[in-house]
Amino acid sequence: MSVAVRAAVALAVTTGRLRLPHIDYLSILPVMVMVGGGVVILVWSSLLRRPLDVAWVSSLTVLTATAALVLSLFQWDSVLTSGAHTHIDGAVVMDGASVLIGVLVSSAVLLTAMVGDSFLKREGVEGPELHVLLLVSGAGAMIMGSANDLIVIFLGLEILSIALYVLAAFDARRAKSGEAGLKYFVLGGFSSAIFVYGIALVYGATGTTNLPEIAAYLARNVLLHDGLLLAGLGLLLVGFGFKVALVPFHLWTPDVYEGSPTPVTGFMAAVAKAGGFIAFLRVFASSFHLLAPDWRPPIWVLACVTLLLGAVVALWQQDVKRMLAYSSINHAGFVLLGLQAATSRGVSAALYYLFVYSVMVIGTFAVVTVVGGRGDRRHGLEAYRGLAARQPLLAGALTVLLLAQAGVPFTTGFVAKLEVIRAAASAGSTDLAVVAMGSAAIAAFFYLRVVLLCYQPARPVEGTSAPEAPQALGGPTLALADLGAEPSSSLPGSVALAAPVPEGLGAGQAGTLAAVAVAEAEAPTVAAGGAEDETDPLPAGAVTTIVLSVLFTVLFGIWVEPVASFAAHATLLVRP
Amino acid sequence: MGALLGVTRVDFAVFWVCAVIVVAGGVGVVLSRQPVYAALSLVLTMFGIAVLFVAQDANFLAAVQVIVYAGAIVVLFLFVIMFLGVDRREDLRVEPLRSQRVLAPVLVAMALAVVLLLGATAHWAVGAPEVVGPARGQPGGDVAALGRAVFTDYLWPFEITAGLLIIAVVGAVVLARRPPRPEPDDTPEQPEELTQPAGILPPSPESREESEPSEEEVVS
Amino acid sequence: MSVPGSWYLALSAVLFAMGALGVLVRRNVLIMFMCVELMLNAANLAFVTFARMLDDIGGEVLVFFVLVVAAAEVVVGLGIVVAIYRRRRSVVADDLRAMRG
Amino acid sequence: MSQPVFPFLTTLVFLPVGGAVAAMAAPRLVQPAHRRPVAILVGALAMTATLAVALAMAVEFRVGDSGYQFVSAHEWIPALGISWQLGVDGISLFLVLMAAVLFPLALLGARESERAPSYVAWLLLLEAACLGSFVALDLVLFFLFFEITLVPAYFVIAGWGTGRRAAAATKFFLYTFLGSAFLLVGIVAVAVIHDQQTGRFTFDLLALEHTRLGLSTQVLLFLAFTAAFAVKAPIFPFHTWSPDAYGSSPTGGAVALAAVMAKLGTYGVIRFDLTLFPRAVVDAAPVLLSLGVAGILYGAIVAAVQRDLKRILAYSSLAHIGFIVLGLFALSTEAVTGGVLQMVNHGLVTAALFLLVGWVWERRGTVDAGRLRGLQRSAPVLAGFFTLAMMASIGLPGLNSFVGEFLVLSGTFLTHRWWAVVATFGVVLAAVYLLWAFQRAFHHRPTPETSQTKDLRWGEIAVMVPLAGLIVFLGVYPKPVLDRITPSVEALVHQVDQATGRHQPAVANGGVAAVTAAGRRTPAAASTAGVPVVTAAALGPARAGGPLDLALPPFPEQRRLP
Repeated sequence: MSVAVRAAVALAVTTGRLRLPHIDYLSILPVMVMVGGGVVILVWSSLLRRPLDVAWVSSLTVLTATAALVLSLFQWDSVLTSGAHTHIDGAVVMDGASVLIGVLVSSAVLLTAMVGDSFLKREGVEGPELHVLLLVSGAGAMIMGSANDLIVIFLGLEILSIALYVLAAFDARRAKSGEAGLKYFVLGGFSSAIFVYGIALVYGATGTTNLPEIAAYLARNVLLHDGLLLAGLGLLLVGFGFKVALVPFHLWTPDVYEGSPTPVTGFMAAVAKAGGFIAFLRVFASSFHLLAPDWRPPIWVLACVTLLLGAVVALWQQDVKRMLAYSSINHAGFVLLGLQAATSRGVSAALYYLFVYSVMVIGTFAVVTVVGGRGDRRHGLEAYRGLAARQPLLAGALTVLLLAQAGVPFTTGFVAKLEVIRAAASAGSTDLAVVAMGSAAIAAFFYLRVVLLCYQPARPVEGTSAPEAPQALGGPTLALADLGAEPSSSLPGSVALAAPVPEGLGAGQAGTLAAVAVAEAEAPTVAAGGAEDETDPLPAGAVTTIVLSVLFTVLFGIWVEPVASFAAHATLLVRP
Repeated sequence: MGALLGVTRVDFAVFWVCAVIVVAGGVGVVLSRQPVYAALSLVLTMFGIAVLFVAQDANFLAAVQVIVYAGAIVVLFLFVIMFLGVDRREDLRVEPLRSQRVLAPVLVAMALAVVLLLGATAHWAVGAPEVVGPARGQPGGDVAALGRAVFTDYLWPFEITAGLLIIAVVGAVVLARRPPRPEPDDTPEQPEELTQPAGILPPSPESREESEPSEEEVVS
Repeated sequence: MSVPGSWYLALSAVLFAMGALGVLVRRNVLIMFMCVELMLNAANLAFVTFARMLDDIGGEVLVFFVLVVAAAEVVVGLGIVVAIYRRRRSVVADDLRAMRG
Repeated sequence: MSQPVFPFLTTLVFLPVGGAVAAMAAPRLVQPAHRRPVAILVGALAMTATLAVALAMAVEFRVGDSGYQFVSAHEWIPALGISWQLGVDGISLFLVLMAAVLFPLALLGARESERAPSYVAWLLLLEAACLGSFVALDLVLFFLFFEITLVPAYFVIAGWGTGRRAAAATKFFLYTFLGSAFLLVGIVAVAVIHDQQTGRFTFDLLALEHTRLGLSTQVLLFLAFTAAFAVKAPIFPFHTWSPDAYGSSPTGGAVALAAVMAKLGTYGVIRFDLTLFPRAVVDAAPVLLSLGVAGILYGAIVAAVQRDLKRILAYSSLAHIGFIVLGLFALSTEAVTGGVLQMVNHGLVTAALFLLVGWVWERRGTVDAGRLRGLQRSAPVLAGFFTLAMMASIGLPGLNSFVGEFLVLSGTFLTHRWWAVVATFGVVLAAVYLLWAFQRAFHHRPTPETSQTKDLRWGEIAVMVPLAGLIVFLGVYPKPVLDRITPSVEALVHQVDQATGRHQPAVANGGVAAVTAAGRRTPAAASTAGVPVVTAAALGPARAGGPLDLALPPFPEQRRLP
């Protein structure tokens, strides 16, 4: 990247005609670090004769993500001291929202990388691709977060989405994974095309794709014929609707969530949603703020159906990943509440929601990853029966995370729901707030169903053997073959990873948290190992993620100020 | 009639000819039963659009359009079609999602009508020139203008396309990689694979190619 | 007088609608991809037309980016198709019955 | 605040929590053989200390003050308007006392032998959560305690219960939690509306009661709140979890569940529904009264055909809760006072009955009334206590329930005559099914197994004596209790009247004017009122203290008939 820039500089110097934009590197450094880290890992592993060890790849990824996280915090400092500003000829904006997305995405990559490590070790997959794709798609989300131009949003969206198509199809051994990738790709490409056509129409109507310039144009001119602009806006809305899975455009979500490898699903739910929504917020709440009377009613309708359908359909899902997919649709409805308010308070509430949701959803899917077992297949509700007896730590974490998703007080989930509802109510959308609260009450049912299942005693012997019979009969030879191929890969691996993870986290508090995590991880490993021979020992990477997300969810649910004030300051969207 | 449509002038004639080509190509893509025909129709559309680009003084883009689309993308499509041997016909009449098939054209037609109506009545109100960036028609032709824009106003988007290309390469590598082990056990979920031993253990490409025709016969 | 921009835009809209129709109606994944390409091309045509109407090079630059995106998408999309085809001998979307939307 | 410095309420909440930690930790220091006694000892000590604090608080409690006392208010999460706000008034005082009395008795009366440390710890946590619910004045804080009660209750049923305990515990948890989901929604909605009106976002009950709510909003919110309370209590159509849960609980759990936790629901109605949504309460009163009456009759009829003593008690509980509901929604001072008193009475009586039945189960392994024949012969002391508690449950004059039921019925008669008339049949039916069950289990010639049954041990008698003493005491001399309950209730009913423009019949409206002159419901007002409160309150209790000489009132001038 910088090579090209330098070449351009050289060209400018020789010709003297090219006026290069000034580049403030701090504003794009997190993105560069993420992409650069990915490229380094890729190059390194391709130079080696044997595949690079997964532990190395994950450690490097964690390191890269941490670096990006720290850089984002530096950006935060800069924003607080000198306010929001744009860079590189107005293509990049550095404001509270973009910093928040930077922090969100780098933490999401960090957390997912550790889950991915456990996943790859368990499945016996080698190679750095999963982590590289995580890094680059994370960079795409960051680009979206800091985009100040429709075309940059589009490119960031594509970087994010194309990487996610590949990640969804990553698990070559499960047919569902490939289908998930394909389905995601077809509908993603379709929505991208719609989105780009929307950009074209907006460009035609306003003469620019730069967000503040669009806003300035709308502020200065009264459009007598705004049909073109509204058509473009509608197409943008549909495009965003696909990306963040709003209800009429959500059809891909359950299948893709179910089929994708579980750690990827968590990442998708967190980052794709966050990236999509930040651009959504920026375009609608900032650039087209003046058109709010035009776009608020359709978004009201979308929010209504999204909230209700997401909550209701989730009730009769038998697969936990599908259930969480519908729950994510419901959550998207809540975020939409903040957007529909079209106030800075609403934007702040939506950003806060995205932030805490991404942490808890990654933690939830980390638990699902562990419970899914080798082959990533045990996702039926029955797999959760008696989890508390088998793995108390896991069940406890799942309880906390699901209750947080349900919005129980003293978790971040409650604060998030409360904030969006307050924002909606203060913006006059009281009816929508009522719908949202009703949907939250409905949604509590299905979260609770899983939680209770965890605490039910396992079925008596004849009962338990029935659902697991296919595995027991169909897979003994395969299981033996697996053991033969890699003698006891999982247990030493988990111990080995315990060392690099705390290093990667670096900063003081995070280090102690990770230490706690590892310590907690070891204890049940010993306990659970002897009790039930079919249960795998808890993988350290996933457990670290789970513990971190639980701690975050509970700690900042009680000690609300830090994250809430972060989000409250994160509304400095650049306005004309 | 001819005067009304403006065919008396060359550029009008070019537009109409290209429009017919483009639409015909589009119809071919949407309706043809064999992917090969669809791909060839796609080429037709691409060419038509390239000519329309030329007609609007975007010469460089026209060249890129032909090179990238016709030269790379469609060829890739054709390559995959040939590689997979999926030139078997799709029966358009058998439609499991009937509601969707009925609904989709209606919706699309409505959307189209709305857009065209907008065009007819609202005169495609376009943005004021005050906002626009560097004008076209600068010294050095549109190549130079494009180059200048890419390195000044659009520097950041241009740079991040690098990320896009990295993704494409890594993605292709990941997807092309052979599964590390034979699929463990999706078999209980997909009984149809039980009848296809070849599907569980991917053989070498040669044996795969050989086994294909027989399977096609079985399917059809 | 040259051809009015609105004619081009109408053509682009028609093309876009045909592409969307194709994606919704066809079941063959490859053809669905091609229909997405049609939609992207419609957008390109609109960009170029607007660039001419506004006398702004920006519109043409955007076409450039859309081309890159289209290329990257096709590579990955066809990669997924090939990967799936290795497991299954069908690329008709409805044959993918393991999951129902 | 001129309140005593000692933070009684915070101590009340945290003492059992500390006890729970100690009960888990202390047994680890001793040999395995001694763990159980140590755990029970630690638990009993903690509960006794809690009881001592509660008693001290009751002694300090200023009679005649209708507002909240011993308020401890601290900022907790200012960003969300959540505060640590505790307070007690005449309504909650005796519920706190009842809980503090019953928990140690439940622990000592039913000592579980398996995994005693965790059992004791769960019970202590349950006590903390129940006490917290009774004293919380912040809605989110209340919700927190209200929900936390579920966790220990779930684990106590699932871990130490009998029969299909897992299914029963799950059913109990699901039902109550689902009700609570609506409660949470309602709480948030009230706070948001208050925020819109005043710009201050808070969950403080004292602030929220001044929120202006439209009638339809009130009704919706009332339904949301009442859904949770109705399931918890349980009020008639929402009771389906309770027979299973009570039947499958261990004895201590059943006491906690039926005697204390059930009151959380009725307490929630009086504390939150009546305070926040007076108009909706008045409008919905006929419906709720009907549900109460239906519960009385249904519980009585179903209890009559049960053979399992525990299930009989479960359904009889349903009937008694029906009486409480009747009292609360009749909205006359008489009836509401009776309802509050009846909450306490029902707690004491039910606890005694469940303990006795639990002891029978311990001795015989069955509580099937048909198989127990002739228990009286072999266990006369047990039978004696059972007779007393049963008579109290029936409502025999001179025992505690009579006072409560009489107040409820007479108070209801003033405002909702026909409901009172129908409910009176419930009293008769209660006599029928309880006497019938008693006859089947205790009379007749003893079977061979029955004649082996041992009578109560001294320890068990020691547990029963305080309960029996309270039952008799409250039946004979309820004045001290009514003195403290009535001012708060009068003020509350007056508040409802003011908000709705309704007037309760004059005869039930005794000293209300005097009390309100002294100021009401804000601790600040109450404390500034100081001495005058006592004189004002002297009027009310003097009349309400002697319910027996209440003649039937003249025909009320304004009444709410269907």
